[in-house]
Amino acid sequence: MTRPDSSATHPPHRHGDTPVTSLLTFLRKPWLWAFIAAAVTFAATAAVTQAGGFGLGMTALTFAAFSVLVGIGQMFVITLGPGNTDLSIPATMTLAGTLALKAMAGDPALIPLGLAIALASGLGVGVLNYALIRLLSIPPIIATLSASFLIQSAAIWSNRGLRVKPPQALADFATGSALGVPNVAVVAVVVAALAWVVLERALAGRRVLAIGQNLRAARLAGVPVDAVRFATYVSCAVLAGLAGFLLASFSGGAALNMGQEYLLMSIAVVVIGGSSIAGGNSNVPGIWGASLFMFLIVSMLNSYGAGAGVRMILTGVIIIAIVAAAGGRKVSR
Amino acid sequence: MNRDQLRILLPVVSLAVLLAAVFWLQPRAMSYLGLNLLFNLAVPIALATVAQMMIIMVNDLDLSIGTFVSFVACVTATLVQTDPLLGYLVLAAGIAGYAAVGALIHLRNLPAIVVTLGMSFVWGGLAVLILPSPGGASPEWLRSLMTVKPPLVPMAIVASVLIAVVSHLLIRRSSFGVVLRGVGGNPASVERAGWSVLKARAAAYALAGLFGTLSGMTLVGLTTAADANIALRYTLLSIAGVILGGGEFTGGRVSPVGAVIGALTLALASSFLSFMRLSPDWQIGAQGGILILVLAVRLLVGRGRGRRLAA
Amino acid sequence: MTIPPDTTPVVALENARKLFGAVRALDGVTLAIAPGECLGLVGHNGAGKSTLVNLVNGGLNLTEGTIRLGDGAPSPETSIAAARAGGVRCVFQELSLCPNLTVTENVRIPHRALKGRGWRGRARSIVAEKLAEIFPGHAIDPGAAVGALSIAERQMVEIAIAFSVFDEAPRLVILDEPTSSLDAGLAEQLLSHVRRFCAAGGAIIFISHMLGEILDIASRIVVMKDGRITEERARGGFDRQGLVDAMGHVAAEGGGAAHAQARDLATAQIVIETPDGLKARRGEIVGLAGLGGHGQAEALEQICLGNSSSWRGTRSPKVAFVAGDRARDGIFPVWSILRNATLSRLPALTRRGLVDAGAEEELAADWRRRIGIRTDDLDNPILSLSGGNQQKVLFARALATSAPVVLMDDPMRGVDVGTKRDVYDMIRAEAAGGRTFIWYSTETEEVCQCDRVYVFRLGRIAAELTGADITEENILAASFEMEAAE
Amino acid sequence: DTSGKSIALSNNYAGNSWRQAMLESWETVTGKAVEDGIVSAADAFTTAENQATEQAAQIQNMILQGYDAIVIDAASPTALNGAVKEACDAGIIVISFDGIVTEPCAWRIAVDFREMGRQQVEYLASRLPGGGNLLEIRGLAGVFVDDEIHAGIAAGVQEHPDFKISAAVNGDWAQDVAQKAVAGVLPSLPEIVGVVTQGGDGYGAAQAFAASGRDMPIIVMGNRHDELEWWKKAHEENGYETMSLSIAPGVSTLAFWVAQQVLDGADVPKDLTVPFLKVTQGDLEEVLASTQAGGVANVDYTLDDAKAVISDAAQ
Ligand SMILES: Nc1ncnc2c1ncn2[C@@H]1O[C@H](COP(=O)(O)OP(=O)(O)OP(=O)(O)O)[C@@H](O)[C@H]1O
Ligand SMILES: Nc1ncnc2c1ncn2[C@@H]1O[C@H](COP(=O)(O)OP(=O)(O)OP(=O)(O)O)[C@@H](O)[C@H]1O
Ligand SMILES: [Mg+2]
Ligand SMILES: [Mg+2]
Repeated sequence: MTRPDSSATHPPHRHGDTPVTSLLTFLRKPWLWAFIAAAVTFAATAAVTQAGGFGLGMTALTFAAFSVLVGIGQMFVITLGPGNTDLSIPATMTLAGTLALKAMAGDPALIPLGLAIALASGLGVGVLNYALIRLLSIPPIIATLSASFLIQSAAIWSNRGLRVKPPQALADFATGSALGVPNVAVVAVVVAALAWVVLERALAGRRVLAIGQNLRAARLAGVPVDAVRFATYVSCAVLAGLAGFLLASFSGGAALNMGQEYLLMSIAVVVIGGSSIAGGNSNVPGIWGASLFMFLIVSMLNSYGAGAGVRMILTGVIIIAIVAAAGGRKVSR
Repeated sequence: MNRDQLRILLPVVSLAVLLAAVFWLQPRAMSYLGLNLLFNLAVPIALATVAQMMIIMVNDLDLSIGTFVSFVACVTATLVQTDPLLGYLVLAAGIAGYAAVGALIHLRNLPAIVVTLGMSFVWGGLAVLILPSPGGASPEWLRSLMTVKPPLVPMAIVASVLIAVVSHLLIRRSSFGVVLRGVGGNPASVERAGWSVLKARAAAYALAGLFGTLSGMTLVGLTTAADANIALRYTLLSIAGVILGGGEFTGGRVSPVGAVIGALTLALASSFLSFMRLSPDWQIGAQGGILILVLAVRLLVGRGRGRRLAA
Repeated sequence: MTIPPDTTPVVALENARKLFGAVRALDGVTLAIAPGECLGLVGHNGAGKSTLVNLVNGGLNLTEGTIRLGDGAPSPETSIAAARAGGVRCVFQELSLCPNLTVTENVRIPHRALKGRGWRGRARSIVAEKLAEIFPGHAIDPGAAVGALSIAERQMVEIAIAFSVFDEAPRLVILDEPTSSLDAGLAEQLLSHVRRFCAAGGAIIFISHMLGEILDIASRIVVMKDGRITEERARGGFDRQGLVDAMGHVAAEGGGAAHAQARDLATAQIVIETPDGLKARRGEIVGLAGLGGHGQAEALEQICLGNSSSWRGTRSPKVAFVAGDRARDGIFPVWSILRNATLSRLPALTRRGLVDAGAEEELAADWRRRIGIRTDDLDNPILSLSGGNQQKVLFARALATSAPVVLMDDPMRGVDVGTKRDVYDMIRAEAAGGRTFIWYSTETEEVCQCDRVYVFRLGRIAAELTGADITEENILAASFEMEAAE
Repeated sequence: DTSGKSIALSNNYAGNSWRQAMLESWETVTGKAVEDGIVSAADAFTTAENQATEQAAQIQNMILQGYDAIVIDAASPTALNGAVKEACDAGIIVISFDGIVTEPCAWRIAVDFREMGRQQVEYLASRLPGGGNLLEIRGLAGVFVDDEIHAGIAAGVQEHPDFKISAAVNGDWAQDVAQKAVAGVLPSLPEIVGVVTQGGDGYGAAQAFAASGRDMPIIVMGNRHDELEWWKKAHEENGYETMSLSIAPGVSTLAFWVAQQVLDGADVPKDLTVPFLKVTQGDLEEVLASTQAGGVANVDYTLDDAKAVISDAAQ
């Protein structure tokens, strides 16, 4: 028993905080580190930009939006507790983008149909994932990995990799902005706000958090654990479908290798954002911070002319440093 | 039959069934040369799987083993070849790096998945720095070691058995391995008996680094050259191998022999698929399908232990 | 003091204090154990017995005071290694074997010297010998994985490992509730071994809630209360009642039993009926008794799972559950007290999917008052509460629901006497209002308050007792399948 | 006579339009060849992930399956050498194309990727005699094609010192990744006059430039349908001109015919080169018209094309 006991060292919270203690509580917010890191990289990049930081900021918001969408889904899955991770996000994005764009075939009138197809393919993937996990008791990591191979094949089979152009109106929406804020960022903010409400205010979010801390206790306390876990995997896949739909529209068509970088990205933004991989402790704002950071760190290193190798090493070191600084799970089970 | 025996019997049976199917589809595989061709690339995978098993043994998960093996391959194909002393020093430093990661994870109580995810970027970056474009060459002794033709039994089989036996002795038989597995089973009890769980975890990680290093070296011996992305796939492959081999993600329940068999099964599964001559569209999907199939069988049989809630 | 003047104590604690934050687990304990002595340690739940054990064996450091091992110097610091070198061995209250290792391999964990060629063979023969010596006629295969053994077998293994001799012989063996999962025959075998061990000059600290055992085996009895030693007498200094009084236990008042008999429930509607023959009527308090680990917890779990769905949540659940193994079955460690308390009631406080935060706070505040959760803020983390107060939160969680049946899995662990009374009253009042309670308890006096009792043995119902038949003797008899007790 | 011979295609990656077009060309051309009885079988195999180790195992399986020739688009020029050597030792003809292998016993149908890079700078120099700042979009780090094209570009810049590579980003040969990387680095860049690319990333770069509101530089394209279409539109709107170049996916069919020729006993030199497919302003309309919507500009090769390439190389 060499480690300090957590419950013993936890100072009781008092009312009437002094400014100092409220600052300290603020500093303990897990999402803070992600935003600090994003701000620092932003400043470092903006320092070498000609036009000041505005353009960079808008670009960062645009691309962070995609990471946010998949990151939120992944966050809910990870919140379900150790071992829960969805590795099928990239394949789902590809499938959703491919099917939707093929169905719309460039016709603006079919945009609602395309969106519906994208979301439905997400739904299908979610059902498949949870069926593998629950009915065949395959560990989630391997279940979603295996599913991703099947989904990838389905995407190849459906369109053989042809890039169908999105309807112009949709492409304009995806690349455009309203009042200076990129539309995709608006979508991601809305989704994030909804996710925040679900996580912090809704019964469903409370149940997800409970399962993540102690599945057994949650079941005994009357939480319908299967329904909640099912809904979580489905929402993650549906969000991936939405992200795939938007990304395909944004980049002028779905490609078979479209979502690949979101495999690790979706996990990284969740944990850098301050959610505990051990489950039961999540936050939505951190995902925005982490997504901005993950985009800006690459921009920064690119702007400073770092090669691929140095860039990767620094990215890795910084991820570890942030996680180590934010500290591990304070409360042990 | 008890659970432990089942745990090892199932992988053996699935390997045997798969092997029979392969022989049936492709009788030519039933020969010295055929077996070697079927299995020789499974040797580095088996080593990587054993490495992953060391981490799973202490209830962690390593997302960096694939990039680490790639890194080792790059070092082996370049530095070890041109400047052996420096090369081996770098390899030793890699193992020390693994131990340090284990210690960091324990000391700061960090989630292993995240730290090893970060490390996967680090190893990948180092690999790209060492070998920006594919190339290098295998040290001569390694090449001849990996292409040696022992009498009667092909190298791939000899090597697999050797890996299984050595890791079995180390993890299942030695008094040292017992403590390491104890950390996975009940860390509090190991700590209460006066062991340093910190050291034990670092040791498990160092062992993972060692087996990862061997994996990268044998890989270079087989392929004769390296590139920075050569073994990325090993990360997920090794996790699947451990699980196929009867290991569990938590509780220190791992089997080195099972892990090696799991790796061979995975290698054989993709051969089986190519002998089936599926349409290219569905070749990728079939790999997912076969993974599901093998795991489903394992868990259907394992159902017997009741429907208790997972704690 | 009973220490013979010329004998150096194996371990001596001087004014030992141990604080966990604000909790005084040990509050100035002075104690020495001499060779050949068998020290019986008794005290209520949370009295500090296990903490004392952990100090002696080096697992915890003293907050204040000193500890001395053998003829060493008194020191404020201690370590597991030092304690082991001093010949201190320990059998912990909660089993501490590695379930994934075999019996032989588990021997290796505490015995660091056990290595090199042939260690397995040595370990195997020594542990097999020890098992045969302590528990003649046992049927444990040293090659079996511990996870596959029954609780009693695991306890036997742990005891045998503690008494085994490898490098240095054990001089002091601490047994923390070693008989709680052994049947009478095995317990008697253990007691005889303890006698032999002490006769050969070994020292024992024997902790048990089974006072008969303590009175039988101990050469000296120490009573602890709230972290202090309140009384200490040599063998023969206590009789059973004296010991109970010294522990500060509410002696069985009989109020509960009277209450049980006063009610007639024969015509009440049956609300729970299981295939194993367990029945519960509306407004009834049903007790589950028997030795720990004989299937009571599993039966409760089955009832709970069978009467709730993992697919459909509901505002009006059929059953609510109060966990005894808090960490495993009850607590959500990241959450605040408030969230822990309201989880089961939450569906009823939800409008259009959103939780009504005001109503939630109100509910929690209400229960905090009713059940007396001692905290200054319900937003504090649940783990900042003492164990007993955590347990109250779990009670609040279950009682706050509208469930007609409440399942309780040994729920009084770590709950202090005063609160226990309050909870008993609350249960009675709720039962009078028509709620059904199914209550597994390890404390016989709690079981004796029930309207009907099922005694479990080896996973099955061994006896059903009602009314006046509910007595400690009858329960013990059914638990051990003996004719009549003592 | 090769009517009894069987040929296998070993492909390491199917995750982009180029590879899909390549597989499709293979299917159409070899399907007909099998029907015509020129060879007995021509099966295509693809691995799940873009990994040399997996492809090496695949080649070893092909040895076991008894193919007479193996046609390879390799994940790595060197990491398959072990498996390729084993195939040669088993008497199997090995032909590599696009991603070639360095093992001497194999044939190589190479695209001069270096030249591809160099010509991009050459073209820019012809359009922009005053030079200026260039943005380089690279492929996947650590892959052979990336390194070769990069080396060609570097050589080109050395020849034309008025140009300066002011930034290089990795686009991983994917539209969305390229778009993201370019968008991220643009704010920090001075005025960019030209973008040198590796194929599949031009459209993404154009999108990023358009979004930033900067002047559109000359972006060298990579023959993707969307790139050509964008180019055509820009040309119609404001006279935008550029060029486009890439290796035609149908090169797999050339490799097939070469394999057939080798099996037939023809004397084929080990090193063959295939010209890359270059699109200029002049033939943009024509190429665009013949390119499948969403696909890549492509050519299916015939036996005669193969014979021509062989005799060219023999001289
Ligand atoms: N790690 C800890 N952190 C905080 N408080 C603790 C800790 N361990 C013990 N305590 C508290 O110290 C007091 C003494 O606990 P201890 O386990 O010694 O009781 P015990 O006498 O062994 O009880 P039981 O009969 O239930 O085993 C209790 O109030 C308990 O809640
Ligand atoms: N991930 C990859 N790994 C190895 N080689 C690749 C990869 N991607 C493309 N190539 C190779 O690079 C060359 C150019 O193809 P390219 O990458 O441009 O297709 P693509 O641009 O990704 O297709 P699209 O963007 O239209 O889907 C070809 O030799 C192709 O085989
Ligand atoms: Mg107790
Ligand atoms: Mg205790």
